[in-house]
Amino acid sequence: MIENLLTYIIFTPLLGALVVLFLPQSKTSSFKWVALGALGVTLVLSVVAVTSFDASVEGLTNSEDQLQLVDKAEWFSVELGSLGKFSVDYFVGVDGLNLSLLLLAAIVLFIGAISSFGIKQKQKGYFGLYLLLSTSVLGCFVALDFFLFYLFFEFMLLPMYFLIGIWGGPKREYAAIKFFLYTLVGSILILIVMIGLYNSVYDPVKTGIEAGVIENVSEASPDMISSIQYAVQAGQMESENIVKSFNMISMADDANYLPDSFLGKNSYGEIFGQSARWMAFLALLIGFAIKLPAFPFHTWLPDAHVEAPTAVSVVLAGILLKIGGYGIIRTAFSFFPDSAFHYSWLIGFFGLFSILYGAMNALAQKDLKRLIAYSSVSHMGFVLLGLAAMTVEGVTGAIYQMFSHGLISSMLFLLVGVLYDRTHDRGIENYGGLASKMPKFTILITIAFFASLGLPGFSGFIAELMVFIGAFKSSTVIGAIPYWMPVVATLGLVLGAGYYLWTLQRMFFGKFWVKDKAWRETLVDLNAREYVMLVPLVILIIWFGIYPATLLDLINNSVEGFTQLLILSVE
Amino acid sequence: MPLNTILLLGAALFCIGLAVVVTRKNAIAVLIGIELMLNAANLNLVAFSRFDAVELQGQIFALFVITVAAAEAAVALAIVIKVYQHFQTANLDKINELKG
Amino acid sequence: MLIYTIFAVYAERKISAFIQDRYGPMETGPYGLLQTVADLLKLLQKEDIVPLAADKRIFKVAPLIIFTSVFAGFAVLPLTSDFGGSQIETGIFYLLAIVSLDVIGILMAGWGSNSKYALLGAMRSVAQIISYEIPLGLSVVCVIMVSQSLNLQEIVYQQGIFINAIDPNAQNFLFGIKALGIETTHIGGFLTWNIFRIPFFFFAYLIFFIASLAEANRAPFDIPIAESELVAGFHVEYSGFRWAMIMLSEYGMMLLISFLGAILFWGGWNTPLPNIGAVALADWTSGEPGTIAGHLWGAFWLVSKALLTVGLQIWIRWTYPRLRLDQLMNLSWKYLTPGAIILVLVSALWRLLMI
Amino acid sequence: MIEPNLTEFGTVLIFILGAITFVSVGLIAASIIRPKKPNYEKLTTYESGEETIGTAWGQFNIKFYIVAIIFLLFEVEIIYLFPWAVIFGDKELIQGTDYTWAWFAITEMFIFIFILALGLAYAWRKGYLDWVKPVNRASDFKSPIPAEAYQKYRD
Amino acid sequence: MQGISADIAWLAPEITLVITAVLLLIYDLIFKENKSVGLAAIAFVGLAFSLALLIAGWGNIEGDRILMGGMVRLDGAAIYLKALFSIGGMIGLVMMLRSKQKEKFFKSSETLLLFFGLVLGTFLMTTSINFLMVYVAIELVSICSYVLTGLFKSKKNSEAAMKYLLFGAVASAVMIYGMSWLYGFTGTLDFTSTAFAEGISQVSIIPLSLALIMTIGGFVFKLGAFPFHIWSPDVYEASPTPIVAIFSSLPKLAALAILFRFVANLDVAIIDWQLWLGIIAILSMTVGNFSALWQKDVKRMLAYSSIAHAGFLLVGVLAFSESGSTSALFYGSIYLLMNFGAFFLVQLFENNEGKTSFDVFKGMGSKVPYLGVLLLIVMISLTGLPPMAGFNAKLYIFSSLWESWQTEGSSILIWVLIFGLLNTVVSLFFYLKIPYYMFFKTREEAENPVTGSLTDKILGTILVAPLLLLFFKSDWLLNVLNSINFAL
Repeated sequence: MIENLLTYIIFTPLLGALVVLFLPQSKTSSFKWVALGALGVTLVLSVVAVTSFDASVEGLTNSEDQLQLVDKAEWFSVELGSLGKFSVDYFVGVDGLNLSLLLLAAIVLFIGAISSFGIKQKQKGYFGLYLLLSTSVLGCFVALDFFLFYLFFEFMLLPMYFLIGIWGGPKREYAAIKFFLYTLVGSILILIVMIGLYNSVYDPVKTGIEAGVIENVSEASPDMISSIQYAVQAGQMESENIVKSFNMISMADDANYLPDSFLGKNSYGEIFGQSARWMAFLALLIGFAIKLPAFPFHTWLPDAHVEAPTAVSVVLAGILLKIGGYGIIRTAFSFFPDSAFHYSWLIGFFGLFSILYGAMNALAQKDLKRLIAYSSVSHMGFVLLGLAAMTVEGVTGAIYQMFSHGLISSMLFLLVGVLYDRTHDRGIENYGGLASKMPKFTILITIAFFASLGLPGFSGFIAELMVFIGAFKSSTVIGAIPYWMPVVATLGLVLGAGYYLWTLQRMFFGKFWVKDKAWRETLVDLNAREYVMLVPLVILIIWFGIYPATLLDLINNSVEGFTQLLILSVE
Repeated sequence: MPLNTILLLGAALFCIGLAVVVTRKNAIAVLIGIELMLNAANLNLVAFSRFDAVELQGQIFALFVITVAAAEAAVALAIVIKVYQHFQTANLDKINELKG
Repeated sequence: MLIYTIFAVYAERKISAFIQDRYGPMETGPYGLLQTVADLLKLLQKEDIVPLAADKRIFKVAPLIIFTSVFAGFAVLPLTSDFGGSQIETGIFYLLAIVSLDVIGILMAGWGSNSKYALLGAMRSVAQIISYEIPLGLSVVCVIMVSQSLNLQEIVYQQGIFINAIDPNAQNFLFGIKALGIETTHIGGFLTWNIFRIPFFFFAYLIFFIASLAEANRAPFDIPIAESELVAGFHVEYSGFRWAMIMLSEYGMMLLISFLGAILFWGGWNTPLPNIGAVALADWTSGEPGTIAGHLWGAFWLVSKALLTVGLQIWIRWTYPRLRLDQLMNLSWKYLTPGAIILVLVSALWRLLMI
Repeated sequence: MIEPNLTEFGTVLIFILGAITFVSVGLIAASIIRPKKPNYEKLTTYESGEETIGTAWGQFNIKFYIVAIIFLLFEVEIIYLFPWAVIFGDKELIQGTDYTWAWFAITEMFIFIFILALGLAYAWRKGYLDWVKPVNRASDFKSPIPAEAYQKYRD
Repeated sequence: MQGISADIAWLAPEITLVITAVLLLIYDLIFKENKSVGLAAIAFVGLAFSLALLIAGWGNIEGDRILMGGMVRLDGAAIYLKALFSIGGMIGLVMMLRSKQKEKFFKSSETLLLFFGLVLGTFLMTTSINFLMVYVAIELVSICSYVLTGLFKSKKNSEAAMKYLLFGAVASAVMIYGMSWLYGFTGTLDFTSTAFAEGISQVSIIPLSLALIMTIGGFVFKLGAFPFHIWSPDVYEASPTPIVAIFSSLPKLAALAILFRFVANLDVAIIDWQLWLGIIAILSMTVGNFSALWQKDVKRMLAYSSIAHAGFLLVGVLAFSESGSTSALFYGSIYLLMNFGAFFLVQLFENNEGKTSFDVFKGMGSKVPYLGVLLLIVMISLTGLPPMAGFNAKLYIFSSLWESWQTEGSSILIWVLIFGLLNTVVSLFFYLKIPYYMFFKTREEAENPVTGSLTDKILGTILVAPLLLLFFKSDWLLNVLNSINFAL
């Protein structure tokens, strides 16, 4: 095991970005190799991280003990006089909830880098920004300090904005600003909650050190911590000794809320006549739902996808959307499980609605990329549904769905990119019978379509199956969402099959026909680089469809810890 | 003279000044209105100063207000002259190069 | 009270008329005393013309303001040791302030007339008056610094043998310098006048006098009303009684300024004659304050001093040529004002010597 | 002579009212006896017999405004000088503080005056005090007095 | 008497400024030609010296000190702000030196004198606790500002100056009238005294509210917050850029200090000033941001943005607490930096094209990428996104607001919080406009390309680097601010 592994994973791309920045403009061809190299290193390190992960560790997800590969150092702390102090840590670590996503991010970013080789103009800027984006995405998945998380979460927007806005399609500027604004609204909601949270939460270990109860971090035994927590809850701790904290793990523990704080479980803080906790939960939920994106906050997604260059679409669909889901798991549900239960019906409903609405929209699209974008909305609805179920299977399914969708949608966007490279057109109606002209391409896209619509043998099947099982069980196990929701959700599968098969039929089968005669020359089958990007994805999709235990074993304990947390709070 | 009378006078002066400022379109007229408002304040200050027999802060304040008002008037006149040179008018409605 | 006012108005008219007399024909009535009356009667009969182009209200009100402001200035002059208008503590300050209103009247007159001559005259007049107001004010400040009072009566008291009437412990020294040790408290006379008490006050008075000439629009600072250039300056459009008011206030201004000069520098109603040992000239030529003798002596000394100054002014008018506007401004800003500032500084130090 | 309940400023007011009364009475008297025969010629603006063109309310030499502004500056200075002048040489204060008071007050005011004098110097140096001198046009008039004499007089 | 003489030592920085101004004037009077170097040097040394004095005074001051017979109260915050203003002044000076209109600035001492008057005024504003002193200080700043606005000869200049003056004069007249009433109510001009607090507690609510609103209105005018903001866009557009940079930062922060000290003595139970200021803050942010959206001129846009930022600064006053003052100071410091950074960089482009419309920035991202990135950083910081210090500033100021809300529960506070943060989104629209023009648009004609001299790049970096640094290490500044004493 390598020391500070996660830190290396996060900052290798940043290092790459710096290299790109300082390389002279003349070495244009080297930028992509630098990017590929940096992300390759990241991928290898991520695999190392996965292999060195001890899947047998158990525990509630609000305890730091179950975290692995932890890197923790004090970033800065500020004395607030009589109000104690607050501290911000550099705190990264993995557990079952984010490990799979870290791996996914590393894979997709690497493949995205390969696909970026097609970029011809302003390569320096492109690869620099791409590497910056990589850092912030990776950081977002492993950061466990809310401040750090927020930094990565927000910083993601800038490179994304420029990547879409400079290298995108004809309406790129509009799409870029729309993307930026939507996400920013979300992050503002998150920021409000973050402000509230750090004013409410203290770090028991640091408070103990400040109060002189313990000497240093290594001495902090669970007993010690609970005695400190008891002291604070009983109001026996001097207020200047209290260290407020951004620690996301601490925030998930009710005992770490200050007794007079607004957001503590037993406080009766109210905002506009509603429980402060409920409002905070909703704010977080909406903040991340925009990113996810769930109906009705999804409208930025089709625009952003359509206008973004292929690699950026891949990253966007493959990783960025997952940050929304991950954020809901890590923050909204973890911090306010009781509120989550209170609103589970609503969440389930919006999940359901996203599934159906996304699918129906997809059915109506004429642009292939738009179709895939809406299918993403539909698929991410399953994530919400699985989470709303609040059962082990549901949450597992949600995480699995994120992972699987990351791979599948990346592949889909890459394939659309392949087509777009050749003709600069994505209209479904502009093609016909491509199978005869591009057989290999057709095979791959058929695989991707089937994987996406949830055919058994592909990873998407496992994910959706688990979500359904979880959702069906929910009403008996915990009573979070009613029975009819998963039933209706199956309609989404049918619709999915509908639009994919229809598209296949329209575009690939039958007699070869294209709108523009010139395309007959340009439409050639896949080349080597494209194989390099696509084949690994196919393998992964099938592997995780046939042998899901690879992933399930890794995440199982953490998911159980997580759902236990939910159940505990409900009881 | 009873305090109330002076205060009422001050208030009246202030209101007249404000009315002039709001309704008049000529820059000079507006300045005169402002001057009225300042003098209303001065009146108040001097009147209240009666109760501050030791330090007479109000009177000193009024003195400063007068001075500053004079300086302001000097600057104002200079600026109005400049404006007049450029726009050939001191009508505030016609001076609207800057918009938005 | 009314009686007093009427008396004061009458006295003022009398004095004003008296001065007008000096350059008017001397034939009317016995000793020309009726000239005033004749003038007034004549002016009363004149038609009151308000030009068509004029701003009527401003035009009509202007003479009133000019006259009132000058006349109100007389209110604080201490005529004798116990008789004078108002005894307000801020006498000199008030005097300067109220007389400044004159400027507004002049400007209104010029503006209201809507005549190029009048307006130009008014502008020049105003520019001149305000320019000279600075050295005037500064030279007055010099006196105040030494006397530590704004009350004109008190200033006068300090300049004579009755100094102890207002402050039992006060002493006067030759040239004001205590270190010389020559006490003049009871010697009085011209030795205790400000202009002798503080020798460089001669320069202050010079500045004061020049500035006051300009203030009153008198020659050689009479370009605002220069007959040859501007016909008659700001009052070119006036006629009849309104014109009389303006002329009256001009002469009133002259007198006022002369009074002020006498009070500030030449000992006011104090006698010029000192007590020399047993020859108590000062005691003989001034009555105890409050007595009839005091009134008479005081009035006599003050009026004669003032009239002497007025005489000087008239003499100067016929002696010196008129200054050009640029020369006029130069004189005020480049010579008198810096000079007055220096005098203020010197006075401050002198005052320290006096304690 | 002065009624006890009248303040000193009351006297001043009486004077002012007196002046107004005098003027008003005079005007009323005049309006009774004076003739009233306005005609156009009388009512025109006097301009040495020329017909008046336009109104006189036009623009003036900028110098007038500058003088006004500089005047304002110094008049304001004098406002502060008056109260200071009355108090700085107060005997009790000076002797009570062993001359500290006097020196403090004098220094303070010297600085104040110095800065204002700098303002004057600035205006002087920048030429704001120089009134536009009249341009001497060569005259056709044959004067018995030599031109040099005029020149000497002008300067 | 002795007391006052001893106090003078504490006012050494102010006296330094006066002496510098006098020296500038004398220098200007003595020399005729080529004065620019000398003038700039004197001015710079003067500011640096006052900064040094302030830093020296920092160590000596414990608690707070009432000087000049109750006119002035010096505390840590005042010294800090003054030091900040000195730095701001120096940056402003550098901006003048780098301006294309350099000759106009340094032709004679006029501009610099007024500039020093302005800085001196802001110095005094930070310490004043007496209405008289407040008034004089505010007017000193104002009058200097009016003249500075109208100093250069152009149509726009004079118009802006007149508008500024008329608004300013009305605002100060209203303020002084309010003050006169407060003086009448309390019999004292010292608004930190107990007599003042007692006095206002005995007045009935309506007259008291009126007087307070009038008084606060004057402060709000200097702060440039709604509803007294109307002057600022015109003034910003027309005035020379370095002057605008000064206008938009120094007086605002100074007004903030006054407002802080003033409301400190108002009991919320008697008069709900939090509600008023809350509404002003919300409206400033909203009006400022929404108006900025439609602007075509960068300086005008920044003017509206400064109105919005005034709203954010008010949040610090609203969250009236220890951490509120600290975070307001933090926000103020960062705002000053961002603001100078923005105007400095805008000026670089302005120098080239002679105007500040958005078109100037078209396609500049690829021509001068370094400057483009600097400007991007500043804009992102102004929006308040990580990883720039603007984010920390917003975070701290809003968390102090949250904290007060948690303890006081006044619902206006949470509204301000929500509106403030949502306004960030709106502000993104127009702040991103510059990067948008720089990086997304291309310009056809290649004439007159900005190269950006090395000096400019270095200066720009010096201005912008702290924004990044203070994000990652905001505790450096924050701990300093926590240690200083804001005497309220």
